[in-house]
Amino acid sequence: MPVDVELKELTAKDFASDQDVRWCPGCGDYSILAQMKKILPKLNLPKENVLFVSGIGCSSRFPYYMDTYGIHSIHGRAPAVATGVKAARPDLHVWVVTGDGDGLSIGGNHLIHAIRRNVDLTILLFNNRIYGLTKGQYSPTSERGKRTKSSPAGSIDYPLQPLCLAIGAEATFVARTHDVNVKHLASTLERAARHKGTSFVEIYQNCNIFNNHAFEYATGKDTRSDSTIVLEHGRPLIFGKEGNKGIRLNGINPEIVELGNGVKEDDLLFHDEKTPEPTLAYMLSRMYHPEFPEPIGVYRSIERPTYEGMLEDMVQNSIEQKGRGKLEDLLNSGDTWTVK
Amino acid sequence: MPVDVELKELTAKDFASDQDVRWCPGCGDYSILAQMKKILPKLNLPKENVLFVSGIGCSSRFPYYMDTYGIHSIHGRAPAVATGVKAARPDLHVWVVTGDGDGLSIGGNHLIHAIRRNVDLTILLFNNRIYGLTKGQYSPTSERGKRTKSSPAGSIDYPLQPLCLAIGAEATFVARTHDVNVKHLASTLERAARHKGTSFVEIYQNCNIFNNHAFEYATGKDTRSDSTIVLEHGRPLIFGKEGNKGIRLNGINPEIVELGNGVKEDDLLFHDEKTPEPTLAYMLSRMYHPEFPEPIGVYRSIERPTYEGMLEDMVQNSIEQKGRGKLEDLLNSGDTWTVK
Amino acid sequence: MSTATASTDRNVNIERVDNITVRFAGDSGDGMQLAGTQLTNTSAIFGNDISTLPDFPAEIRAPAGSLAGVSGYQIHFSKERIHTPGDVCDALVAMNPAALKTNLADLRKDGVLLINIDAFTKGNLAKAGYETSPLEDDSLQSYRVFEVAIDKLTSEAAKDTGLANKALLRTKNFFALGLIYWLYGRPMDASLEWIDKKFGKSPDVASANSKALKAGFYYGETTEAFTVRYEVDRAAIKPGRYRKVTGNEAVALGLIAAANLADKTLFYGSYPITPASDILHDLSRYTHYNVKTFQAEDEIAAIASVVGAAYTGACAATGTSGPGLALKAEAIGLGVMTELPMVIVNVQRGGPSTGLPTKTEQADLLQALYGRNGECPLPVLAPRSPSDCFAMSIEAFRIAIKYMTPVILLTDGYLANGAEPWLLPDVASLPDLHVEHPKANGEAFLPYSHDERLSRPWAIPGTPGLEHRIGGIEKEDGTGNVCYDPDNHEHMINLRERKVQGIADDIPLQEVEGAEDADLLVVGWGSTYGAIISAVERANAKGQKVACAQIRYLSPFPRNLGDVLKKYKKVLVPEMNLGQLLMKLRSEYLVDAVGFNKVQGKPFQINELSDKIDEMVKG
Amino acid sequence: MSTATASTDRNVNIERVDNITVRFAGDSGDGMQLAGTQLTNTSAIFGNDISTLPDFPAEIRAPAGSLAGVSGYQIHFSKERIHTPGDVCDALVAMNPAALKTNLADLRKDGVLLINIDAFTKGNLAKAGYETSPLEDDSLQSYRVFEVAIDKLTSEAAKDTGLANKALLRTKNFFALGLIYWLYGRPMDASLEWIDKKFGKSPDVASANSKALKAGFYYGETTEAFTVRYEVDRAAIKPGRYRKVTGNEAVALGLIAAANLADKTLFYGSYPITPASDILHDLSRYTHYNVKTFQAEDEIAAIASVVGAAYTGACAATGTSGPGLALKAEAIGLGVMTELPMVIVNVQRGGPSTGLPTKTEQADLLQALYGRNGECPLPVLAPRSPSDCFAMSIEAFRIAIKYMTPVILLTDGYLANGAEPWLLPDVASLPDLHVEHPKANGEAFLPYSHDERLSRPWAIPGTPGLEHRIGGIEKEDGTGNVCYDPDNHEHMINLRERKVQGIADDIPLQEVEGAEDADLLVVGWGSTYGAIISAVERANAKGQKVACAQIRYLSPFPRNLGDVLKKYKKVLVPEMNLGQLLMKLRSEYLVDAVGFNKVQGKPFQINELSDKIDEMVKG
Ligand SMILES: Cc1ncc(C[n+]2csc(CCOP(=O)(O)OP(=O)(O)O)c2C)c(N)n1
Ligand SMILES: Cc1ncc(C[n+]2csc(CCOP(=O)(O)OP(=O)(O)O)c2C)c(N)n1
Ligand code: SF4
Ligand code: SF4
Ligand SMILES: [Mg+2]
Ligand SMILES: [Mg+2]
Repeated sequence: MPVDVELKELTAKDFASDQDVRWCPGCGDYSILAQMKKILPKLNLPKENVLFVSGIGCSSRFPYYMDTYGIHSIHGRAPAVATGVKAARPDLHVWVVTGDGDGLSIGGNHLIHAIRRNVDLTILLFNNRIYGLTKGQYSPTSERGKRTKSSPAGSIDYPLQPLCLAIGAEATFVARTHDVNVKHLASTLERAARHKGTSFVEIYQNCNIFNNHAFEYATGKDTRSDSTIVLEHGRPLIFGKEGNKGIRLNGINPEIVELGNGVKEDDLLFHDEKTPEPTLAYMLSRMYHPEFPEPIGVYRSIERPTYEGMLEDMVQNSIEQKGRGKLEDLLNSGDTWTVK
Repeated sequence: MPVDVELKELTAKDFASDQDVRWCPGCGDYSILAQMKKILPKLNLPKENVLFVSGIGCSSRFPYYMDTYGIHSIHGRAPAVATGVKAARPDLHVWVVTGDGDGLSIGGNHLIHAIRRNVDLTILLFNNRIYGLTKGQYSPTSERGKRTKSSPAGSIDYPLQPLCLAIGAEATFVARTHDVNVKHLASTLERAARHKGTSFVEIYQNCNIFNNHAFEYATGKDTRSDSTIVLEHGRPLIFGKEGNKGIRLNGINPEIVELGNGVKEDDLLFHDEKTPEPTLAYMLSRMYHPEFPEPIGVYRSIERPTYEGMLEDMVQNSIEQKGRGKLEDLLNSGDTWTVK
Repeated sequence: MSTATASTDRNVNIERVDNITVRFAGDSGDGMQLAGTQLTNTSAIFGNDISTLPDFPAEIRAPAGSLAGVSGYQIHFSKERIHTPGDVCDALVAMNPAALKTNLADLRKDGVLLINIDAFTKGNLAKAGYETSPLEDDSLQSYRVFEVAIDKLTSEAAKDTGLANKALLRTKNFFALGLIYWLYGRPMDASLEWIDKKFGKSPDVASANSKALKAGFYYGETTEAFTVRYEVDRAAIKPGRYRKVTGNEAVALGLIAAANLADKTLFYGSYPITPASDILHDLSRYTHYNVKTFQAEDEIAAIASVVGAAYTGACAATGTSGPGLALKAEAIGLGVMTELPMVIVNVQRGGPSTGLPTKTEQADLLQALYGRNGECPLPVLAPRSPSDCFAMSIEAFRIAIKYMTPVILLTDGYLANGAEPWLLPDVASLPDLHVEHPKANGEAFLPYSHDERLSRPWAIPGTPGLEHRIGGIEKEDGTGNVCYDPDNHEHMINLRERKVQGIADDIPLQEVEGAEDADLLVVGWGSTYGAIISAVERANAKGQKVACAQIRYLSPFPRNLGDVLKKYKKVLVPEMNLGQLLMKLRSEYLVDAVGFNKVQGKPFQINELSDKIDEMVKG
Repeated sequence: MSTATASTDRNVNIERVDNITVRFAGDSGDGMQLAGTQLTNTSAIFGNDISTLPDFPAEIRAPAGSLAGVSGYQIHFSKERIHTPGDVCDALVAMNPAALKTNLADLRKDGVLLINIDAFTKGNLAKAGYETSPLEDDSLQSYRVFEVAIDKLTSEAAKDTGLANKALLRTKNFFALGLIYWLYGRPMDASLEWIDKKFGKSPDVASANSKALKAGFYYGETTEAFTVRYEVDRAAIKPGRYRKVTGNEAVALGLIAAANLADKTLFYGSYPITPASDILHDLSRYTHYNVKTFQAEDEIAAIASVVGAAYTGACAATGTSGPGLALKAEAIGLGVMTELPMVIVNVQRGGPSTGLPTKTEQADLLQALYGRNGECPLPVLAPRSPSDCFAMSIEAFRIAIKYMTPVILLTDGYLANGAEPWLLPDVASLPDLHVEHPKANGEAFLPYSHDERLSRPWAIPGTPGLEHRIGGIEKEDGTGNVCYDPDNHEHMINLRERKVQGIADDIPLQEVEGAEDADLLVVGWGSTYGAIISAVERANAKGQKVACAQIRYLSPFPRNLGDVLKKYKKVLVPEMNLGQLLMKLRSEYLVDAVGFNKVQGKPFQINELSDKIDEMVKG
């Protein structure tokens, strides 16, 4: 590991560790790793302040491949480990990398609690709708009826929608992207990193070994413009190869309309990331293929004090008020008396 | 315990166990217990088929007071225990009683997974916004700034909204009621019990020892008609002491309007429990005191196959297709050969 | 042990006694914990040695008057060194029938029984399961019963404060306290001061309480019923500044002290659980000592957050009780694998499962040692008294930091809630825990290089050039890279084990107390110390050749422990479990030690141990 | 051990040997597991005794050609009874440089080394870390090297199937297999049949595989390079119907069998974890045996669901590996407190923490015994071979149901994935596990009344009149009501302990194998049986006075175990941990047993044990 104490402009390479990357050839994880290395230098952070925390799973190998600080923790607990990191050291820039099993199955509770506390973490959920590392069982995001090693007759579990859950858990930043559109991926990672508070990003990630083509509809050249819709703040929801389809509100629910024939852009739903109430984001998170194009991009991005910020303030305020406690005083507090 | 094998009409008394009830005098739990004993006979279930599962907490003492089968399990695990019960024995009528700490803090993950699987359980979350049994720490539903034993300077945790979370976890039945309006409580319990699939009911419950008056606004004689709104399927959302206020949609968000002056009932939002998409229920779950009246009643009630039903079907179908497996055949499957 | 002297006032005799045990018992609402604490403080300030034990009901607030709702507080004060709250009581205050029923068995024959007759209504008697009033039959014959109309007298005393009767009645604990003060010749000033401070903002309440206290005192003085007063002289205690601490308080103070001595943030991630919650409560009040508490969503998150905080360089600790320790097991393993310093406090309670949450037990020793997957060694320490919790908390952090390892500190419900006077240590005498975190020095950084102590460098995020990754998969010695090599695995398995064993060179040798030429050694650990040393002192006083050794370091054992054990013909191991330390001692040293086990959710009484010692000495 | 005979064809000698160990090694994508399985089946059908061990890479699919991506499968087939997959290999098939590099150390000197030279490209050599090609230096001198252009020959052989070359190359494992078949005189028919069945729907693929197999075989027959063939005679095996089973398969079958014998639903709640997941996979295919599998959200939910299902009357089980067992600890305690029958399978893997997930170890014994809060005893069983997993799974349920208790079944990665021939038991010989659940009988129902076995009635929901509540707080004996009484607590603590200890009357006495008049007893448990018995047989053959005892019941121990141990001058305890059984034996029986420990994620080799035995016998 080269020692590098002078400040210099970092590049993607500076973030590559010396470890061989051990994902299956063709795995979508590679693309995410590559984009991560690209966007990190843009954040103007000292490398030594960056920390990746992960759980267990193929995706959770991520920290080993980054030449930053990192914890490859245990299954499902990354958000809790990361909360400890941030609480103790608010100055660190902390990423959490997790999978659909790690983050939503065993780790679902830590995930929602980190989110609701608004700990300043950027949580990347690599959703491949399968357990990769344990060789192919269905996950909480696997579609019903899916045949896997542990569901030979088809899964009977109704899947969770990661974004709905995150929104249900009071998320301040929610986004979705995927491993194929690397530009979108990079810009989403960057935006998520810049958000103060918990940013939750679902990344559609192809597991070409156990669940190949799971997101073909959303990532395939031919299909993606009809099956996804790119969210842009303040812009109407337009999609389709010809850019001639849009989403309009019908009461509280979305409907697909074709532009023209009396339907104008202004009739469409305009995206607003910043609206304080999450109902719009929630509604968008309910749009699924094949009924609807699936929104990619930033669903929601609002400001709210971070957990570690408030914790730190609490400490500083009390020091200001009471003075920095001295051991002598500490011991002498409570019921004391002197024996002569 | 008297033996009672003849079929007879049951009464509330039949459901009372021989154990002394040990909640603090004045605790809201008493009211819920009383209504439970009242509504159970109406469900026309053999008493021996009723089972209560709970975790740990004041509320979780519930099963001891019911003369039914019951499991007072461990902290946070009741939904998982109950899932095992239902998976093995779909014929049983299973209730889960949990608290805001038991169900949302340590047990949050089991809760959301039971809900998304749509196991046929009636889950009652006694929300007193405090840890009662451990004598007064803040809970995941405690408001920010709350001073408790573990947050002497005020809690810095942003609270979870139980209904938002349940909806975010794909709930098929979601309702809210409280301990004071016993009629509403009873009818909500009854409706929840009759729903096939997971019914999630948040019950505002007063802990008069550690968090007295937490729900005064919603339950107090003077305040409740302005601070709550009773949901009725197919009916407009009207509230207020004079019944002259209503909720209207403004884009995707609710707004309070006064009836009259050109605003008619028909302009109001009409409640629809049965709409397949949960966005309406979600929006309602975002209405909080003091900005909005808080909806009580059934938010959402849709049909979806239950987990244990599909599991049972899977077993029965495979028996139909392959015949009931015999031990002899079981052993002789796989790579076999004969040595003579 | 007592000498009667002439009384100074009225016709009252004063009896000087060596020590007194008083128990206040009443309904949860009767303020017994407060009365107990007041008597404790007053006695401590007076100069007695003290030891106390509160006894909470399991229910938050069981129905008033019910057996389940009885709350008790026992205080032992003495002119000699004492180690336990006392086996039996010299005086029992029974505020209602339920309190009488559940506590009478612990009052010695001829003991003072102070009864609030106003609470002996038909209803209350029935709730306590009395068919006839014990006041009216001869069931209390063998005690010195004083029937006092406490309710009535209290209301009378303070009615001019203008408070409603219900509020007045809330001061009846002070009436009872006053009476006890009179009986045992305790001064009222400390309590009066306390009342003023506490209720300063509501003068009427303050006044009501003061009046009740005084009324109780003067009731003793005036009433003909009381013909004897008892006095317990000041103890010959080491001079210095003392503080009353419970074990939980001492743990909190010790953790803060350790972090301060290391010049670090104390991060405490925990999930509330009886009887450990008070550590969290205490710590959350000490933010100005650079303490950050995190109330996690569960025990797993708590320990996981501690792993994260430890990696970043904080003094990180968590606290819990048995079921919580079980939940933390997997992540503690991560702590061991990542070789990070952290302290895990386990306040043992009655098990298994939810068990007896408010009661004490020592049945988590093997869980602490072995309750994780794989070979997962770590140091385990056990304080032997409430105040020892302070020293051992610092010691836990000292070892954790020096050896880069999680350390488990085992206390129990008895230590946690019991209080004793604590001679405040000189801050300068506390160890220096300052850490030099490594900095880049131009050489390749090896996060898993191990020094002569087998400890690895604690390189913390934010340090340029030392970027490295840790995790739960087996690590290559040196680089810390993921490594599946069989020989490296065996090497690391042994390294982790040797590291912990090596700490034996850095801890005190096992001490032995009691007779020099003893045949019988009583070996204990944790909270049983008080009862064991008391029993051994009694035995020695009787001329029995008995010694005792209280093990505070359970992993690794002190170097000399095997030699110590082998010196004695017989070894007795009393534990509040089925023989967990016993198993370790037998397997490690092949000594035919025998167990003496009590698993009742209650500490040993000195008597029980004395009887067992008699039996062993004879047999 | 081998006798050369004249060859029948060409100029080939046939050597008869007692046993042969072959290892296939190649890239994960090379189909080595399949080739291994085929050789195993063919050898079994042929009539040899067999034992096998697959060796998966830890990564799912490490880069092609990398060291991390090597996958291996070892088969030992013999004319005599064998118990292990063999210490060293007689033949190694190396499909690429990485496979050669990682496996060569296990090939005996003079062993057959079959190399696919087509894979020895510059790129592959570099990936394997070879600076120069081992084919071109003299590093392979001490082996009998056969360089075969397997890729080329395979493509050639089946090119007329019209498949693309990439697809053709996928059959190269069959080419290698064919060559091995020829070398060891194995018939091809079983594999040909299998190919037809497996690829029936794609005749071109089937044909390509068949052709590759035959091409390999005939390559051996025709090529001058091969001058010797080896033959291993049929073993004198007990007649009957056999089946090849891995430990995981046998557990799955055993659990189903137990539930069927009890006429109950098998409920299996589990969360995937290596190396236990296959039990879940297997069971999920057996729904028509009235099996319900539940893939829980985590291990805690899995065991919690099992508690729920057990209460309702199902045969409920869960399976996991070390970290998962840690997570289940708290809820297993609930199982103990509620006295419900359930089976917890723990397939041990390398620890601590995430450790070496795909490797084997025996370091969860103490976790199984003590890894829970409070005194929380339960029976622990350990099968000693893959097929023994069947019997012991049934035994686990027998004990669970009869004694109303959770039972832990400890297997390990070696048993789980290793395969051996299993003489199918007669279904009629399996125990009857039928349960009479209580019915209301007019008397008050006491859910916690304990019979002479200290077992309580299993009253199940749906039974009128037996409504009752269970839970984790201490229970009153008889009524099962929540009970904080100290004496009841102690009584129940003892009752639970005595119940488990009492099971010792209901299990077989400890058996001893080996020399009658032995001085040295080798005591093991679990998967080490094969290596231990083999080493002891060898020792006896050498005239050494050695016996062995493999303990299958670890809690409680068999009644006679203490007596057995005391008969021997020396006791040696080999374990794949740091001495966990050893500690139990020493503390329980005060015998000065010594440990022999290997913690490398790999099973003992017979040689290693033989050496240690030699040392002990001499020393
Ligand atoms: C406590 C525990 N339980 C189970 C496992 C086994 N395990 C490892 S990763 C994993 C799931 C991986 O799925 P996911 O999180 O979706 O990650 P992916 O491999 O698909 O990236 C499981 C079940 C474990 N390591 N630890
Ligand atoms: C594993 C474990 N951790 C912690 C506890 C302690 N504990 C018992 S109940 C409880 C919280 C109770 O709060 P809630 O669920 O809101 O129930 P309430 O008492 O308010 O009805 C806690 C922390 C426990 N029993 N088990
Ligand atoms: S198994 Fe799937 S997710 Fe895992 S590395 Fe391979 S392709 Fe990627
Ligand atoms: S503490 Fe609160 S919730 Fe618990 S029983 Fe008392 S009033 Fe009810
Ligand atoms: Mg996945
Ligand atoms: Mg609560």
